[in-house]
Amino acid sequence: MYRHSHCEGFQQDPTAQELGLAGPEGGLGPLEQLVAWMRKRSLFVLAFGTGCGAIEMRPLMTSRFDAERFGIVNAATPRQADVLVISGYLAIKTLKRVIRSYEQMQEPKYVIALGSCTINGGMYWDSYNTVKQVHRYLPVDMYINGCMPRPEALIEGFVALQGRIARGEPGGYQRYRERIDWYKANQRRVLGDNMLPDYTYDWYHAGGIA
Amino acid sequence: MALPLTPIWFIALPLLLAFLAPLWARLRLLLPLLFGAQVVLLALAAALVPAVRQAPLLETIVIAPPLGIHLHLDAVALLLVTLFHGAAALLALFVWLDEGVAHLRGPRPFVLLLLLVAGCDGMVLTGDLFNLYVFLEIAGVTAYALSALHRDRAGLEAGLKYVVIGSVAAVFFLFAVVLIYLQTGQLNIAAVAADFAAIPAPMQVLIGLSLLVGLGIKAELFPFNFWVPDIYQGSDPAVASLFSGVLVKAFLFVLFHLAFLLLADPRVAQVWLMGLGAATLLVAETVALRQPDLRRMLAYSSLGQIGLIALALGFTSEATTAGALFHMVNHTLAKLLLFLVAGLLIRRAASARLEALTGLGRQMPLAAGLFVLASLSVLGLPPLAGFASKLWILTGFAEAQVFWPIALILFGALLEAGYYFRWVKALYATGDAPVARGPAPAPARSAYLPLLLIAALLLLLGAAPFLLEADLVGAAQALLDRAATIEGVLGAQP
Amino acid sequence: MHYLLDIPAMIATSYVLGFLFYGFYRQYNARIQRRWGPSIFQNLYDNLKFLFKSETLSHGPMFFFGPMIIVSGAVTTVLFIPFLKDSIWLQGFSQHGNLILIIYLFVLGPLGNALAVGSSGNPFGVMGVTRGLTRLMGLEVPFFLGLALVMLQYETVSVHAIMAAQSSIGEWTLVTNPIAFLVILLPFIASMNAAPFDVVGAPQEVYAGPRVEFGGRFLGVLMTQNMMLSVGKLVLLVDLFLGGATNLFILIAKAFALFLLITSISAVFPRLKTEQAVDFFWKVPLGLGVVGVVATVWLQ
Amino acid sequence: MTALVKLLFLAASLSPAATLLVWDGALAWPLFGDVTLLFDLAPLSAFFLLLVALGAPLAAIPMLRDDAEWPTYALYALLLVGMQVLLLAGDFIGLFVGWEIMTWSSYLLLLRSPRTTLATAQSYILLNLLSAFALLGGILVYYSLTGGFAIQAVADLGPWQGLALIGPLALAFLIKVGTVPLHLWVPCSYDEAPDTFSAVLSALLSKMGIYGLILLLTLLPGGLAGGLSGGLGGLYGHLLDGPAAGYVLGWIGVITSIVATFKAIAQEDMKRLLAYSSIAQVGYITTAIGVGSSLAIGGALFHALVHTLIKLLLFTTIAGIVLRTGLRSFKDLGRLIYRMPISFFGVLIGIIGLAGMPPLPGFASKYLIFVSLIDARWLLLLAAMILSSTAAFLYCYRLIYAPFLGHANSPQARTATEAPWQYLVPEVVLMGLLVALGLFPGLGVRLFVDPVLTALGLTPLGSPSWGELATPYGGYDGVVVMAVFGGAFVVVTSLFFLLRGRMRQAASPYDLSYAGEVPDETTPLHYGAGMGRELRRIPLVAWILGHSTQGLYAGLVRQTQAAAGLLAGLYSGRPQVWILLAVLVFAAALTVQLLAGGI
Repeated sequence: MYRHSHCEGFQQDPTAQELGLAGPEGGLGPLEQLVAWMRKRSLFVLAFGTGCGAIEMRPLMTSRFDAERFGIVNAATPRQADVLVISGYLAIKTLKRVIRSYEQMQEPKYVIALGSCTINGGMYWDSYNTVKQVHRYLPVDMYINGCMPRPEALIEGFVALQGRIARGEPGGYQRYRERIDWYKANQRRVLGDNMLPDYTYDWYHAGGIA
Repeated sequence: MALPLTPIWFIALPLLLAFLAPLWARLRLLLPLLFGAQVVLLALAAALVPAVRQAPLLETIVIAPPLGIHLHLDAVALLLVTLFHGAAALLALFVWLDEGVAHLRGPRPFVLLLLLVAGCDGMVLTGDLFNLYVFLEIAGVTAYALSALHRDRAGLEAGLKYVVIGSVAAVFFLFAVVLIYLQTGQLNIAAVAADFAAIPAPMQVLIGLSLLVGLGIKAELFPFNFWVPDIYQGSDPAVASLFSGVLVKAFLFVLFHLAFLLLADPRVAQVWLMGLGAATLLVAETVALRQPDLRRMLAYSSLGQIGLIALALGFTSEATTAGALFHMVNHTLAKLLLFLVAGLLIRRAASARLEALTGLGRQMPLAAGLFVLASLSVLGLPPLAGFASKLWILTGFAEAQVFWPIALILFGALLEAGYYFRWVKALYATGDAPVARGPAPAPARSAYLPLLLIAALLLLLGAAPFLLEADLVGAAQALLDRAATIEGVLGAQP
Repeated sequence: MHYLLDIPAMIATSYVLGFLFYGFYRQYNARIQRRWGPSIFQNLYDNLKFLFKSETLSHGPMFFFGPMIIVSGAVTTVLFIPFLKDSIWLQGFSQHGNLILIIYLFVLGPLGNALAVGSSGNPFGVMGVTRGLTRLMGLEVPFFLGLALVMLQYETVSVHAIMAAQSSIGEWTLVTNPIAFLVILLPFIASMNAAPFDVVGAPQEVYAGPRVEFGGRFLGVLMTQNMMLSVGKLVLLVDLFLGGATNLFILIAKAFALFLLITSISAVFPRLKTEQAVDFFWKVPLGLGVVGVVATVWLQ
Repeated sequence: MTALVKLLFLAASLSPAATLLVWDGALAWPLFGDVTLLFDLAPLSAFFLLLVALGAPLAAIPMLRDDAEWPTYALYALLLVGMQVLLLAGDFIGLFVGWEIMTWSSYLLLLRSPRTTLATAQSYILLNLLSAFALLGGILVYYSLTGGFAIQAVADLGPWQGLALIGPLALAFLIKVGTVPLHLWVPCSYDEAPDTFSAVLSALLSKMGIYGLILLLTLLPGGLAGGLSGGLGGLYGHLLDGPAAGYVLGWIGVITSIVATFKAIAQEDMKRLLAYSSIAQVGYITTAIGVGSSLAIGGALFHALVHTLIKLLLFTTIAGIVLRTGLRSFKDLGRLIYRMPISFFGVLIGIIGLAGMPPLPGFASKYLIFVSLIDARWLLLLAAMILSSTAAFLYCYRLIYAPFLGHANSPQARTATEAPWQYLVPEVVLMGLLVALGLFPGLGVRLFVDPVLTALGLTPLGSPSWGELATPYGGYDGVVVMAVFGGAFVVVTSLFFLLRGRMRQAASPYDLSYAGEVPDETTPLHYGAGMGRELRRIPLVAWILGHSTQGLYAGLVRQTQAAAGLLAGLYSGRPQVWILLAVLVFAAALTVQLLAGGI
């Protein structure tokens, strides 16, 4: 008989949600504002086609919805990307690659998780092999729910993200840096000895924090 | 009593010493005497130089007319005699200093060596066809015995083969002599030459051809030189060096001497001699490319050089002839060195095969170095003597605007490089350890003395060929100037 | 003193023109694809965004110096190209240079960057570099041949002299020696790294090629030099074929016309494989060049 | 004892410099007849003697390191003697003597290496001797034409006489230069020679062929003085603005460089790649000599100088790598930049010069050659040369990437240490020379090139200032280029640091963006081996790489061997055959003679 406690993801860990970082005091200076505006106006997306949600990225980029209007374009490698889009359900096998790609992105960097599966496993709610709550392993900035979310929804999500960027609200990457131990613990719990190397972990602990 | 300095000593002294061999053997004086005699004769030759520069020396010992011994020492003969005795002296010194060649240190080889040199001297010096035949036989017989000196299967086989082919050659030669005597009633070469033209043409052709075949066999020209490799391979390298350095030169000289003297117009012989020379050169150099046996390779190489010399002599221009004579000298020295070094190497490796000699150069650096030096000289690479003489020959051809021999000679040299450097590479090869060495120890340091002497001579002659220039040109003139020779001899006859 | 004003002016001109042209290029493509496309300043935004990234990963000293070298190369190139005709402004050091030098300076920077790519140790980057060098090998031959036709026509390798020789439209090289222009046109597109010859940085195939490891400010730097160098190349062609420009507006107009031509060609053709591109250059433009040589040199 | 030997060796290696400085007056050494060796120092030979004087000691210092026994030293000294004799010779015999001494001493040096195979040694010595004998043949033709050996322009020369004179000499020098298809001996010998000696082979010996080619031009009617009417132009008229005969030479050179360049790209062995690249570089020089104008000869001389320095630098550095790692193949090395930084800079400077990139002098010489080709209106040649000099970037990049960058592919490469000082000293000196020459091409022209040009009767290039290289077509200023680039570099770097944000060092060489995967030691990340494979898909390149001259030479050897075997059959050990043959020949000859005699 199947029991919830065996199913990864249902052990609620409130700290992940509670944790929020304070924004910069007294708003942004003029240069910060300019820079923030630039960042808002140009988002390079590393679309990680983890699941069926990948299908929604194509119309987003192509003529019909033309995300390039908002300065949203595809990037080839994580080194050049600003936004990591986790498109759809995330298998544990894929999780490692996703984390690796995220850690290779250069800050500031943001994570958009689309589809219900990334929120609670969706139709895979009882799968032994699907990550239920992505934010336990990666600092998700924006969830876009729906199965599938239409491109309009995606655009809305992106615009919302742009708003946060423009307001200078702290991005998930800061949280990731602050709580690296917790994230790594979670990752290690599911990945086990298939864990990825500790480059970022060591870097943060070597005082890489700005 | 003061002995007169006459050419007769060149023949008499070796004979005398040879007949008293048992005495020397008892006194343990063999080797010193073998060396000393050659040195003395060398000195004698040197002493005769000024006189010969004036006019050729004539010596006649009448036994019973018309039989007698006519000795005719002109510049070219003196040059060759000097060469022979020089080579023989170096060889004797080597035999003396190197204990390795035991079978060359007894009384028998003592006699044979002396007789061989005496025979060669005689061939060069004599002015009489019959004496020529006699000396030819002396030299020949001693050569057979020498090649069989090595009492092993190869040596005996070589000796036997040598006897067979040598006697055939002698027959041809004798046939020619007899014909000449029947036709002219003369035996004195000059006299024969004077009225050779009177002989009917077909008879001239017959005589000429039989002479050509007879001496061609002895002088190792192409269609008649198939015996050479076997003999050189079978006999001891030291002896082979004497064959290639002295004996062949003597026969070659005789051939061309007769050709130039008998024929009023050398062009008749030119096509034959140059053709034979060219063929010898090409064939020998080509065949040598694949020889796995050091001695055979050297044999073919010396064939090639003989061909080159014949080619140059046959051209009958002064420059080429002088160059050819010079090349005779250089080739004698180089081949002496090569064969003696080869003897050392072979003794060390207990084999003459290429693979057996692989990497030997690292163990016997001096010997290998001398081998390389001599090879360079044979190839005619500066600054060694071989280059000077080859250059002389080539310039001679270029002056005459004749270019096919130049191309031929250069091509031959290229082929020659093809196999010589194959051996050099083998000597210095590394990697696989060479096959089992013979028990023979490394030769005594002193044994290298004569070899170094030869090397020094090669370098000297290469750097300063002008030292010999006067003598060589004189010799070339003496060889070519038919009228002067005839006139000189006949004018001086009783 | 003069230099102190002139040099920044040249660099600024090339940069501004660069992002404006590329912004136009993206809009133009978008319109061809029935999209709105980004704003014309999009390239400026992207560039500044990258320049202000708060984190940049480096793979060691050589990796760091590569982008520096490539930008220095771009700046040097721009400074050796005379922007204006018979004017003392926007000349840089072009009196001390010449056409052949400029052609070599074009590739100086990329080669320096190739070292950085290699030292990053990412095989995809090196693959991209190899493709780039192969493409260079293909395009240089007809490109240089076309320029050689021009040099021979004016019997000089000095850009100034070539510019000065074309005073009126009738004397433009484009008119007097059209075949040379045709010869260099396609290789020029390739040297601008535009479609259909842009296989070097193929994103999905070799993972963005040479730029695979460059992120953050390095990428910004690379974009900067790319824009400046493109403008430099355009200006050089204007100087050589369109008779140069006496003031900035004419320069912009001519360069823009040239750019329009190039973008129109590159917007409608699919991408070629490396060896296809090289083979193409050695057949079509080079063949045309040979024809040109025979026509203009041998038959005179 | 050994110290003394090494000291003597160093002294010997300085002998060319001494000769260059103190030689004055002519020396005559009679051989025989009218053959006399004349030794004199003409400006042309002085230039090449300068190359030897520069190269000899720099190549000698690394030889001190490897415990080479005295024969190597002696042979090297002999080689230097040969080159000096060759260069000082005022007559052809002296030239030939030097040539031959050089040939066989270098051959014996080649044998000192344990890697030399029989095929290599034979191809080296046979082709070089072929060259030497062709030279001798040409000399004899010259002798029969002029009646002397002194090197001077022939008064009047018919086209056929010209061919008979030029043919053999050109063959000789082209073999030495190693042009296709006579280049068989170059790659294998450069590759298998002792590592410290390859530098000498490539840098100095090949230059002797160049010297010969230029000397050849001066032989022709009017020498080079007559401009187009002189030199090769005097022989078969003109094509466009250049000599028609030179056009052929030019194409020989360019085809050589193209073929060699593509072969170089395909090599797996560092030294072999360098060997092919030096064939290609010398090909440029050959082309320039074919043009024969003042610009071209200037460019050829300048390129000869630059190539000497570059190849000394590169071969020495590679020798250092081989010494430290014992590996010579691209796929085995990698990431040595952190282990051998100085060597890295050596190779870097070397390849920048090799690629002809400004501001190093490689560009100056190529610039002169290009301009001379435009001046001669030989644009097709120019395009072909551009092809090879652009393709050269590929092997240059490979030469620096595969050993120094990327990932270490073998334990030796992971643990290597910097080369010993005997290697580093020459490298540093050469780097300095190259940079200086790149800064001041005008000075180089003024010091080294112009004297030769004036002596050859050509108009000197001249140079307004040290830094400026001036041609009738315009020039450039090395100092300005270097200054602008350096300034830009400094400014850009400092600006970069002014930007906000952190630099983050990659934690490990394997911290790569690799499609989300995590590569490690076992992942094949080093692209050094496969680099340039896709070139094979280009038809022309595939054709070039698919063909080789080895088959031709192998066939030649096979045929000769077969002939040898056939003739050896005659020398059977059976006396009866001998006698039979003798008698048969006798009879045959007799009948022939009698029939011919018509009796």
